[in-house]
Amino acid sequence: MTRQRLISMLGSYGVVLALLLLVLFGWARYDYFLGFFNITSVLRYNSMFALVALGMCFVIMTGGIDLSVGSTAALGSVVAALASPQGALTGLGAGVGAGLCVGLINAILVTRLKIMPFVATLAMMLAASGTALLLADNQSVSVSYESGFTSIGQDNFLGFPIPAWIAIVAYVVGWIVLNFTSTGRGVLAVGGNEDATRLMGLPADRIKFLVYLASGGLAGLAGVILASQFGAGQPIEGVGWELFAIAAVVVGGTLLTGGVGSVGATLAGVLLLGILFNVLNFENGKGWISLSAYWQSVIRGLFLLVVVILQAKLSSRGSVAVREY
Amino acid sequence: MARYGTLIALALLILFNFAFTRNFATMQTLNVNLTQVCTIVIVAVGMTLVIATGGIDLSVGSLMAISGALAPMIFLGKIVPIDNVALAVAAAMIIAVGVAGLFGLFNGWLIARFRIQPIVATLVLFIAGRGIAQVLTNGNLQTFRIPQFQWIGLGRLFGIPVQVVLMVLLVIAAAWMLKRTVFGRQIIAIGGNERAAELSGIAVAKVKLIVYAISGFCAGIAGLVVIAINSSSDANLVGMGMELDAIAAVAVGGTLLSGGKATIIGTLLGAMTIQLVRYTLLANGVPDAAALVVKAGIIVLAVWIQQHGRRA
Amino acid sequence: DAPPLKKKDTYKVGFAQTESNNPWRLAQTASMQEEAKKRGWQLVYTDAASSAAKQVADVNSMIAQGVDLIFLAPREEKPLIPAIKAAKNAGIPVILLDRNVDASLAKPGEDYVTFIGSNFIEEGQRVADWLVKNANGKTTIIELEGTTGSSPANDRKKGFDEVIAKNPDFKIVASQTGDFARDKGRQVAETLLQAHPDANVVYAHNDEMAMGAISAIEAAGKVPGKDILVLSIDGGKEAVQAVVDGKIAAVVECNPRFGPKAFDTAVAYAAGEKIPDKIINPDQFYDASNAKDLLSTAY
Amino acid sequence: MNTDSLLSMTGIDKRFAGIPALSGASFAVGRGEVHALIGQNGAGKSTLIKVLTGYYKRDAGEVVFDGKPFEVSSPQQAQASGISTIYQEINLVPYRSITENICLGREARRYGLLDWKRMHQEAEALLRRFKVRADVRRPLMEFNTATQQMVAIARAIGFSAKLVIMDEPTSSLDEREVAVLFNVIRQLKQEGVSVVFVSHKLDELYEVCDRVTIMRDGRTVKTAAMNEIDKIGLVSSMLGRAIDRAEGHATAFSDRDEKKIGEVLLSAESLAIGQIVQDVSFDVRSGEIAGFAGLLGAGRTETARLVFGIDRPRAGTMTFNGHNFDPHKPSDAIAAGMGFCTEDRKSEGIVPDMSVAENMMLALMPKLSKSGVIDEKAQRDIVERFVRQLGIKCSGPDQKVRELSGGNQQKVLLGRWLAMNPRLLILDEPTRGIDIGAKGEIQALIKSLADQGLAVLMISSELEEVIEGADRVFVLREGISVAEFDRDDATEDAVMSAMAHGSAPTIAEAAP
Ligand SMILES: Nc1ncnc2c1ncn2[C@@H]1O[C@H](COP(=O)(O)OP(=O)(O)OP(=O)(O)O)[C@@H](O)[C@H]1O
Ligand SMILES: Nc1ncnc2c1ncn2[C@@H]1O[C@H](COP(=O)(O)OP(=O)(O)OP(=O)(O)O)[C@@H](O)[C@H]1O
Ligand SMILES: [Mg+2]
Ligand SMILES: [Mg+2]
Repeated sequence: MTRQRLISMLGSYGVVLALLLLVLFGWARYDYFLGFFNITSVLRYNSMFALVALGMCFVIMTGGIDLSVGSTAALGSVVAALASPQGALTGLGAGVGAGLCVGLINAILVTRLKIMPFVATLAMMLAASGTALLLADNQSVSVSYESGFTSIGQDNFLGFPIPAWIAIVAYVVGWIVLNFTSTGRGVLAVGGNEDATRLMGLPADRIKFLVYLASGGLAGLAGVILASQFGAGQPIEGVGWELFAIAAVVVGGTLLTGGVGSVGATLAGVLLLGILFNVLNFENGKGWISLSAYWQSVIRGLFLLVVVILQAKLSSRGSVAVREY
Repeated sequence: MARYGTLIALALLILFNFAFTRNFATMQTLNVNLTQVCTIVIVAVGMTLVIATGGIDLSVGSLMAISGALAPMIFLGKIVPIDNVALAVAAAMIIAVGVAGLFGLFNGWLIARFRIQPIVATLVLFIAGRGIAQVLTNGNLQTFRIPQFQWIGLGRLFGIPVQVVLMVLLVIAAAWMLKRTVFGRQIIAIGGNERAAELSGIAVAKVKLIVYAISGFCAGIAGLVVIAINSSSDANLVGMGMELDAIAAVAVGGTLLSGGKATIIGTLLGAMTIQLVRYTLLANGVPDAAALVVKAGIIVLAVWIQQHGRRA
Repeated sequence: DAPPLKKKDTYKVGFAQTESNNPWRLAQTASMQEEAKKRGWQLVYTDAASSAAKQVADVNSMIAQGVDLIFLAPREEKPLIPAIKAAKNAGIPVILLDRNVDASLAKPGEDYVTFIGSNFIEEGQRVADWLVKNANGKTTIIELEGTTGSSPANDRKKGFDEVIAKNPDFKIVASQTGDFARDKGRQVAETLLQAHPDANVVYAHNDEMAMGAISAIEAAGKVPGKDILVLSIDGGKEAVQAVVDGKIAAVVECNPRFGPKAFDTAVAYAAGEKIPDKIINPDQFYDASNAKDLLSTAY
Repeated sequence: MNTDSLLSMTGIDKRFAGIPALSGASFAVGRGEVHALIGQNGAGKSTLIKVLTGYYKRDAGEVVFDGKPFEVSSPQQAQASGISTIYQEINLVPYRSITENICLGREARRYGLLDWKRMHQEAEALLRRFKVRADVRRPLMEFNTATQQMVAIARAIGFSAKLVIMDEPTSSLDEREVAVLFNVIRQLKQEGVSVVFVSHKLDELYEVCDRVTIMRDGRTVKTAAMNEIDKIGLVSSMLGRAIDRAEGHATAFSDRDEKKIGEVLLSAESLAIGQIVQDVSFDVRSGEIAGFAGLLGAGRTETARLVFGIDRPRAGTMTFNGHNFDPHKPSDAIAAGMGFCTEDRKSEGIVPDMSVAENMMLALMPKLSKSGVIDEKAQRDIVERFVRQLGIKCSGPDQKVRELSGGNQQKVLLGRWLAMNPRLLILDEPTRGIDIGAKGEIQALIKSLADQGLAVLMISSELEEVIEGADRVFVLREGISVAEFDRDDATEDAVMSAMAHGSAPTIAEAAP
């Protein structure tokens, strides 16, 4: 039993361990890797993915999937940029609002029309992207620099990038919701056995509804950061974000079939994948080998392979890691 | 009833086009649409089988790129020079499709042996597969003029484009296999209840291996067709986004993504619907951005009609 | 002013490429790498995989590694501004290649050293100008656009459409995206030719789509060059060969060989020379009159 | 008994795809009474319950609960109005902890957030009422079926409800646990809570129930006080015909002809796996029914899984038909001539979306095909034969198995293995959740199969079934085979004491 527990602990903390190893490797091998500039710029950039992955994590815990997050972020960035002349908060609200709209439609498609999440969100991926292009007239949309909107993405608070703060707050809230509210436990229950959850008298549809809504809102928030960090709403950004988010969630040990998941490990998964990119860039700078982008994708694929195989091995020996309180 | 949802959508689209699209009622229109839908259908046939077992295959686009990158390398003699053109082309086709099939087998191995969830297992090759194709060719375009090879993309059999014949054969074979053979029924049983299937003596791992290999094999064929038509192979772009097109075709065709149920004919109809939507939007000059929104709406509508029909 | 560059024998420079998914980008990267090797400079190369946001992160990682100078091929006009500003703050000069950034947000000589490249709008104009002169009654145009939302697609459309709008004889009957890709370009062209049987000009935003359009035209039983004029931009060897063969009527070159010019500029800058705000590559124009002679010089 | 009515349902209709599952059913429950609901498989008991709790929408009829018209559209609302339900299939969330499974939906809160400490205490307290000791923080899937069933019951009791509905709660409990449950039911009754109790084990009804309602073909055919109707009366109303059953027998396993028993077919020596099976030895002869008796969790199912090649033993040997037998996977065992009806129909047996015919042919299919192509006609013939022989109630071989009632699903699974014409059939709880009519048929069938030379290994938690049915009984206790009884020695007392203490006479004699 203790051995089994140990292995199942390794399964859930394996990603944290891998993250530490990767950071250690980078620190030992490259100058400036753990420099303040690099740390803040990695965090600033990856905060967008962290937000999207958080939403994805909740969706996946209910046994669903949200392929629309990337386009939703793009749409959010365009809407936020268009609204930014009215003030930073208006821009923020508009971007998040656009994300919530997409989330709302996803939620209705999945819970009311009973369309499979994969298909529903695939359709919304197209629709959100089309809407973003239409609103932006096929071009990047400048944000207003006067309204202070760009502070959201570009400034620091207590010496730390504001986007990183936003992500941290989102994860703390996410963690509390998951572990200390009935809705959060309901999310896991729905993913574990939807029919049973319904028969147990829990509002399964409402839970799923909320989850898609939240995912949309978080993607919209990521879009706001995208617009303000780069000074423009970008209708063609966000391609492949959904797969990055899914990979991060899975690397974090959340089962795609739903019912089991961890917010903290998802964050670790995001950082792991994000820092891997950074390490590859630094490796290129070493001048030892010049990794072409092609080799980089092969390496990223192999890395994912190793992580998921390790995780499969761990979880087949221990039972599924279930957090206890 | 389930099947009629797609049929109705298809019929409505055709009617719309007769009324509003210029120059629609011609053989050439049929020709254009059939040749364009071929690759999606070929890939979607494999995808239908995978989905029937309760899985999914995101790697098909990358496998198309690998097969599309390998074949020209072989028949252009970049690996080993082969003098006889026919021999070179034959070797190229067999090896390219075979390698794609092997990669599919690899997907199946990850899924059956390690019990990795299909979406993640195939995500590995989705990412790495295109990289492999790019590394093979160094990302360079390969252009060629080899009529013997391009026959599969440009040639005709009894006046019908070869690729269309290929597609029809694959569809018939797969539909028959699913309905009439032990293997087909085992696929459905695994998707319906894997443990029950295993306890009934079905070699679940083996069936999955084969199914993913078939999916890779189909992707390999599709990759060859694409490069044959274009007389060039671009590892960066061949099969880009194909996984989503194929999955959409399967879903619109009425196969449940949760597995345990499959219709190949439905998939054919689903792919045709999506193709015709694309044609309609293009031919009527709908701006690309708006076209995305319309396409989304039609996918949702078709799937919704499907499910409504099923419940009634 | 833009940060200075110390005079040294050899440098560690960064090259932030936007993507590597088309022959043009590959040629550009190869040219940069070749030049770095020739001079014995160390080149830190990154690939943003078509994402402006990732490109900013890439530039930041170059800054973190302390490169001497950054060559940046900005994917988009606006989103790359923060990267340029960050480099400036870190005291690293930036030279822009092939695409410019928004002039109202960052200024040459101040935020970055200079821009070396082509002018996409002008490329579109040159194609249109040629067509207006050589149309011979072929005035019904199908336009194959590049990737929706990308700046070369927007600019090549803008330059071309503006000239055509001034010539009322000409008419663009359809304009749809072919994603800069041969296969997509072919499929879109097939559809548009079918819906517009009267069309007799196809203008493609790059060579790849033009080659796809040629296949489509042939599949529709028409003769490219005779029934339908094909116009293109980029001017790679395959396209110039097609001009020689009479399949493409005219193509504007957009030369990806940036290496020598880029590195020369960096050396000149280190030497304290005055660098102009914009260095425009002289681009060839190929049509039947000169293609054969120039074929060997095409990239 | 309190005759003041708590619940009354009248004229309830419910159709599935046009086929009526309920037609004009009515049902009334008084305050503080324990009311039995019985009927054959597919009579509509579960459907009636699901209509009441709003899981299905009724097509017609009226429901009055607690004096008011009752209109709910979801189990959630039903629960909020005071109806707590334990559904037939255990409907819990396996990945989540016991605490969550018990407390979901009425969580304890502190400062608006979940108070885990208090929830754990509450879950432990509730389970203690059922004499279950378990780490409530562990995920439910780590516990056996009986514990899971107890958790489901504890959950339902935990809501302070006016009416608790239990759909076959005892089918996976052993007698000790059933006794505990009955105590709880009596307590509930004293607190004024009404209980609806569904079970196929008629003896149980007399222990706790006040009244009984009998359903047949979607109608309620009779309601009576429990003490005014005898077992024969119950059964004949259920079946809708008079019955005659050999007196003195509780099962249909009468009169086995022992002369037909042949050679040893399967023998197992000291099998072991994990902690669950420590040392199990037994043998089965052709033409013989060998029974496994034991308390829940004694390791019977695990042993059967070893024999069938689902798990690999860590120790022990087996021979089958005189040869060494070491199956790596189920198909090895099937090839050798075995069949295995698992105890968990839903997750290990049926393929719900496939038809009756396809389900039945799942194992046989490869044999009946010509180079991989299915011989449809031959299959149809076989299916039709078994549908008839087993009396499977379905609209035809093409009906989806998911639409059949539990008992009929079980028959389809039996058909799956019988069609293989096996030499050894392992039956794990073959009559669990099966109505008395069908149960008798299945038992008779098992007997006739053995008479034809089939070896049967039967696991059953119903003592009568093992004792009357088996030619030899092996008793397992905590993963060890502690006793073996011949037909004549296998008395209820002897087997029970072996199950409980492992001090079977044979072993006691051998011990110093
Ligand atoms: N979801 C469904 N779809 C179609 N038919 C159904 C469905 N659920 C139940 N039925 C049918 O309704 C009838 C009543 O089934 P029900 O499950 O209520 O029986 P039951 O009395 O509970 O039987 P058992 O004792 O086997 O549990 C059966 O004929 C069954 O086939
Ligand atoms: N997945 C599991 N995880 C942990 N323990 C398990 C698991 N499955 C079974 N067990 C334990 O193994 C023991 C033996 O189980 P088994 O199912 O073999 O008993 P059984 O005698 O067949 O009883 P039953 O009548 O319930 O089938 C049980 O006590 C149970 O707690
Ligand atoms: Mg029932
Ligand atoms: Mg058991």
